[in-house]
Amino acid sequence: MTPRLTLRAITKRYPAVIANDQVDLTVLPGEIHAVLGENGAGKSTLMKIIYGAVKPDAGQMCWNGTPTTIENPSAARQLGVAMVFQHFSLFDTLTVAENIALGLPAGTRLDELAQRITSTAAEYGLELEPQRHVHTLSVGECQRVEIVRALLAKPQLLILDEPTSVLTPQAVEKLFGTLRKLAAEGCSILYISHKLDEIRALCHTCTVMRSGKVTGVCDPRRETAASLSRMMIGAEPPAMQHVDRQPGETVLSVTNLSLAKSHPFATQLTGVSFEVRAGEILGVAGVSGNGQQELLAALSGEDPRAESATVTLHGEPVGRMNAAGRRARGLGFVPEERLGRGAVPELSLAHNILLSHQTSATVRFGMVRFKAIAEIAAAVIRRFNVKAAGPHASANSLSGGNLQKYIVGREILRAPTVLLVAQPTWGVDVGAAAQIRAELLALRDAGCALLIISEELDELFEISDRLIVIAKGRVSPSIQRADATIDQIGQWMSGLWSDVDSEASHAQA
Amino acid sequence: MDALAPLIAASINAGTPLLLAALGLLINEKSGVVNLGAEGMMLMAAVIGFAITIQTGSVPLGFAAGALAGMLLAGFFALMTVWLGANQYATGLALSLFGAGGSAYIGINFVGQSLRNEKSVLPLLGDMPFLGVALFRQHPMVYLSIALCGAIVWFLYRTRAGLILRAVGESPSSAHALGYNVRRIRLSALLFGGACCGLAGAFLSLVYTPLWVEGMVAGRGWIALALTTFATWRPARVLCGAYLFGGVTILTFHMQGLGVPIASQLLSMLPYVATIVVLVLISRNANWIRLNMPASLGKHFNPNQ
Amino acid sequence: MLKLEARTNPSTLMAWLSPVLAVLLTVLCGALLFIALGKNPLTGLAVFFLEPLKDVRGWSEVGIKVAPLLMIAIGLAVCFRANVFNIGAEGQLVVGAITGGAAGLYFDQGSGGGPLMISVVLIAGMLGGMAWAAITAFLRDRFNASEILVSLMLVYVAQLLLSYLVHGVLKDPDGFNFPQSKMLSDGYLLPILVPHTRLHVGILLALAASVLGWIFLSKSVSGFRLQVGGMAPLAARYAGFSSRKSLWTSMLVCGALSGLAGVCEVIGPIGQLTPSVSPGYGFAAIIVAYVGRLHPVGVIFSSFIMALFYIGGELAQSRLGMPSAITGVFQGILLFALLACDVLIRYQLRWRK
Amino acid sequence: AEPLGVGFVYVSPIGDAGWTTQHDIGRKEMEKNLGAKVKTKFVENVPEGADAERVISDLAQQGNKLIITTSFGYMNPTLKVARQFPDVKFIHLTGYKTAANVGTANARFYEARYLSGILAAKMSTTHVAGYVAAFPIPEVLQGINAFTRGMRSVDPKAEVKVIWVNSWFDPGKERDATLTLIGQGADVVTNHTDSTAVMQAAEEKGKYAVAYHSDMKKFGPKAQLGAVTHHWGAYYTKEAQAVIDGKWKPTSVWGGIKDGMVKLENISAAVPADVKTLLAAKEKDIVAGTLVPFAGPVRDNDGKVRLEKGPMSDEALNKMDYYVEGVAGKLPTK
Ligand SMILES: Nc1ncnc2c1ncn2[C@@H]1O[C@H](COP(=O)(O)OP(=O)(O)OP(=O)(O)O)[C@@H](O)[C@H]1O
Ligand SMILES: Nc1ncnc2c1ncn2[C@@H]1O[C@H](COP(=O)(O)OP(=O)(O)OP(=O)(O)O)[C@@H](O)[C@H]1O
Ligand SMILES: [Mg+2]
Ligand SMILES: [Mg+2]
Repeated sequence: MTPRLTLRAITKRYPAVIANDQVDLTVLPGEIHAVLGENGAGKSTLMKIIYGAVKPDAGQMCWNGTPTTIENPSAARQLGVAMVFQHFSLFDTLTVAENIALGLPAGTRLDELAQRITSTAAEYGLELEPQRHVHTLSVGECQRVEIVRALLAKPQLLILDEPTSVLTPQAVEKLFGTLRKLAAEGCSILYISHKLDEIRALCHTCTVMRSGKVTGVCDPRRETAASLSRMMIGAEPPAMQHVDRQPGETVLSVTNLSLAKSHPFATQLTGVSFEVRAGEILGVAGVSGNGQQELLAALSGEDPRAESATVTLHGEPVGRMNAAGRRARGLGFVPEERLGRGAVPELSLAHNILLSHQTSATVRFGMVRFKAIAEIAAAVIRRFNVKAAGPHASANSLSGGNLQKYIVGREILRAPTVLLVAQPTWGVDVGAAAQIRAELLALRDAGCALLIISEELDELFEISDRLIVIAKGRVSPSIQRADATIDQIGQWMSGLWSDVDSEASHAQA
Repeated sequence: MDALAPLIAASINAGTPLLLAALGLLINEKSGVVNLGAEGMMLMAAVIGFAITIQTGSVPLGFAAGALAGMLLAGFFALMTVWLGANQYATGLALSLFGAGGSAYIGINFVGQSLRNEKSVLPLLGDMPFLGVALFRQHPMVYLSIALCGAIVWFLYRTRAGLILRAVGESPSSAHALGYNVRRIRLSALLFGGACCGLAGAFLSLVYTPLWVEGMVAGRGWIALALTTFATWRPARVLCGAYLFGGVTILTFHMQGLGVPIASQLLSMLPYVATIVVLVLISRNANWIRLNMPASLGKHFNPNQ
Repeated sequence: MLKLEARTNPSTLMAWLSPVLAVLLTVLCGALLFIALGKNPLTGLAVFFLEPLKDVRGWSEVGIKVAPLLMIAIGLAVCFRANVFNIGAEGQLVVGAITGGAAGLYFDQGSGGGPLMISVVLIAGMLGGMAWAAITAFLRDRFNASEILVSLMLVYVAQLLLSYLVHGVLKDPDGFNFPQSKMLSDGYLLPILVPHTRLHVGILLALAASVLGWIFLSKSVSGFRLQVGGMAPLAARYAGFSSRKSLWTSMLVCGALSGLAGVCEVIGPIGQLTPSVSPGYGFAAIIVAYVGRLHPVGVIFSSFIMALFYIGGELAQSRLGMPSAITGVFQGILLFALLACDVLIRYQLRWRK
Repeated sequence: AEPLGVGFVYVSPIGDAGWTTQHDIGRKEMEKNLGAKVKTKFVENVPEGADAERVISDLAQQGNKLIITTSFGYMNPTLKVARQFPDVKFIHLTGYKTAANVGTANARFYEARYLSGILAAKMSTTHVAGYVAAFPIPEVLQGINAFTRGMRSVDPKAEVKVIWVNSWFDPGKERDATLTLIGQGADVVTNHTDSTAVMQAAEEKGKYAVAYHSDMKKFGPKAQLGAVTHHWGAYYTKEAQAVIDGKWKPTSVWGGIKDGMVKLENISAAVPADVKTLLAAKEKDIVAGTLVPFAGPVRDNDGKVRLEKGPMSDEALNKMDYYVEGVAGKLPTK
């Protein structure tokens, strides 16, 4: 059988890294082919090269047996390559139909298109309303738009870059059904992920990448998680030590917090209640875009619009207090965006200390004590093994993982009594992720109350003591991690929890 | 009634340069680029259009030269901001300051010269009793600008190119990922905007005054920028806004002629104060702005990152 | 072929070198301009850049121009660093001139005055500038109205207001209805620094403002907060720095300094309120602020360059018969040259086949 | 001997019509009259304000012994520089302050305005004239009032509408103002501003206009009825000669038609002969002093009597701050 796509020795260099180093890849017709690799391994870069969005520095590409160079995405689409990006390429203020039209060849007629959308969507079980504006859709629906857009192009090769990170486990199952149907019709699928069990459940072939290089090609159905992991990171996943502790008294409590949208694309919070106790980690699961951002902003004080009494810190109502005020009362916060929110890119690491350390040690008579902040920065760098040129290196000179360690370290060094963490290990390599999780656990053991929001269920199951789920701006009752199953949490993630459960939680509290 | 028709005619005439410029800026901004250099482009186009017309005696050539001058400056602006990533606001300001200085310099030999203002009356329509005076005795450019407004409505909401333009302004990174050349689209939008500002400037020096005077654009470029916000980036509202502002300007004179006892300086403040008031009324609702404003407005996009 | 290549890290060297390059480039363009006008470029440049500095009087005249430019540019540096695009400093200057001048006229009974009264007048000017800036800040804060457009519209309003007042209540009663106020008496005029010149203490105020501005921006926490708000608004929110506060602080600082510049013109070289008090210092100071890298010490140099452009342009007109618009051209070219040179901070030039 | 250096400071570019143009014509005439005895220098477009002082003193420092500053805003700067250069003579135009080495000069524009009012009234069919004016200062008000009195002297029904544009030179506004006035029924317009926009607008609309400062036939071949102009060559020659002779004294000259400083000239061919004759007769009366534009009774447009009888004193003229009967509306700034 002629392979649908063959890549030979593809190389792509960026100023600081070789993203793809002599990569070979073969995809057969009708094959679901996984590309596995940890963050930064070069998966997305490779896919963008296939799709013509990035030009390789070297290497050849064959399409259905003929050597080809793909100049740009529209050339790729003409060949029959379709791609669903890791970060959606949708336009919020346009309608679903317009969004889809933009991904189809010129000359597509909008009026007929609506018809085609509805029929294709129905065929693959992906319901969509063509006239709705994208900003009114949930994340899962957005992904459907992306997939339908790809399908309408009648692709011979469909590339999906980490499609499941925004889906509930149940929705993942449904997606897999669609993909299997497509593959059965002869469409090749390139499926990018770093989740081992997904790949083992779905894919026929798997190419594993590590720091830009291919480290193995295998049939995932015949491999174990451990063997795949070895190919992926050169080691088995580090095991976490999680010892149960008896939590202390409630430190942060949220009672019936409701918050209107601050902008049209935001999620409204409705009747959110939970509490976090000293010495425990409360994990918040949920598909992204279900109110995590808004909840965090209301808790951290970035959004001080909440009713004062709905958020209390050590018993004190703080709903209307800004971030600095709450910080002074023991709150710490690690946001998910590191550059631009957790740190100012252009400023030095030392100056970035000042974002959260404004104490008599760092500020005197309204003047900054430069020596003091440099010392704190140096301490963070030392204790958390941050790879940086020193306290005077600018924040944007650090790699993502190192900056994450720096920010987490900066917050931990303040010895907070409550720490909010969003996506603690996003885009961080396995070693660093393990280190960060260990530090968070140590903080818990020291009696801090932690609230961790993550889209990675595995991670939450690993480090949380209790779990809650956020969906459509509401929060589920909490459940002890030991009592929770992936299935149940998955169900909750689509907003389906019964009132019985919540009454149970009241009884428990 | 007799006084009303000329008042309407004058308002339309005064609104036309605003309309032309604001339509161009609207297309700019739909692609996600703010060009604060509108005032400078208009000044340069005004002087160059005037110079060419004085030399050649041809008004259309003057308009063409003005549009070309605007495009040239806009092209330079595009190079700086779209390709080299310079701050759009700073570059636009530089363009405005440069246009002010440069046009004064070029215009030295043209100060005090003047053109004949050609009367233009539409056949038949122009002789209608009231409407004839009010609407149909304008310079052809006035009708052209209205047609342009219609064309832009059609372009933006009925054509694929318009859809792509809106998409680029909304999310350049998504558009790039779908294979659209964001830089080239922004360049075309900027060039179009430059041409429109050029026509507006040339209209001022060739039709409106018709003279060249240093600084003769007198803040109209800035008002045009405000108009795009005022219109929440909709062409039809730009049209209304432009005529409204033209009307306010003319009204201040009209009130004086009628002997309204308000100091003329205070009356002259009206168009500027009106701009502020309207800006406040429109911007007050942040959600409204956010839903209508091209989301990438003012932000640099680098396709290689 | 010469090619631009992105640098991995922005070059610090170029960040400092770029303003110098920009000035040199402007001088080069100037020389070309002189050639285009059929003048000897060397004589032209000498008249433009050396003639103003050939004696004490020349230096003092440059100093007179440096004072307002420097004051305003510091205010603008604070604004721009906070990402507040206040481009209406000219209006704040005019209103400062009005309130300061009006205070002077009110207290001035033909005699008296002295340091205390002068301070009162200066403060009145600063308050006027602040009030005018506060309108923009308020509309931005409360109604989200673009400060760029509002502040600019207010320039036109301020100028008309000044015209209204000097034709009305502030008109010299013995001035045959001409639109200007009476002359302020000597006790209300800024003391002269160098005898037989017009150089007044305004320049010292400006230098003091630049030192204070430097301490504020580089040393104080408030300055830090303000700049974080400008560089990364989300980070400022994260840290709990109020963006409203930086909006208000920066606008009021800039208003006060622009107002000060205005009143210093009135009780300095002009000595009375006239329908026009500034040849566009508020706009020129935008260029000064950028060329000075938005740094309170950097703007000392750039305001000097800009003042030189003004006087040089005037001399080029009277000595060589050059058009007076040349000053504006030089100003525009300088800012463009700076923006172009700034590209080299992020890119490098490479020779490629 | 060395030629006398004469420096001129102009407020706007010279251009080819307008206030500065007329002064530059005067400068050239002086040069022609005195030949090698003088050497002139001018700086144009000098802003009124702090910068004027430097320009004036720079001219003085360069050795010019007579300096003529041609705008009201230069008054105080001129006096300040004059104090520093006691051996340099200064003439300031349109101001009122003098000093040992500072003289002043101005022209009685209103005399020619009065004549142009008669001309306008004779040619108007609507009895309404429009007047585009810059700022409500006495000089401008004298013009408006004289024009109105001129009109009323031959047409008691005549009315003058005024629009202030708040600028000496803003063609856009001047044009809009003119169109507004025409829209409001004026069929003759005139202006006290500096551009040709009013004339052009009148030409375009097929109405009449009286030019000011310079002849503007080129801009309104059909529209221009005549031009109220001012002339400085003879005066400048006389003053320069006095400096050369060492006989210069600071004087305050306020010359009118008699002195040749103002004229109503270039009367259009469209004007009937009898009107031309009438104008010539009136002009003769003014020269003879038998006709004074502001002679009692002068009533303002509120009906208040401002002057019972006899000619108005120069002081009262210089303080004029009202509209006379026949001008529509209220003078706003009060
Ligand atoms: N435009 C770019 N400029 C510089 N470096 C880049 C660029 N794009 C990617 N890189 C770098 O190339 C490497 C590979 O990135 P890539 O996005 O392909 O990784 P990935 O395997 O998709 O990771 P993830 O799982 O996080 O999506 C990373 O180190 C990344 O920082
Ligand atoms: N888009 C980009 N443009 C320019 N430089 C980049 C880009 N992305 C990453 N870099 C640089 O490449 C280097 C590697 O960054 P990256 O975030 O990919 O690290 P990484 O290999 O993923 O490491 P870590 O696991 O710590 O995140 C850093 O110095 C970073 O500044
Ligand atoms: Mg990474
Ligand atoms: Mg990726």
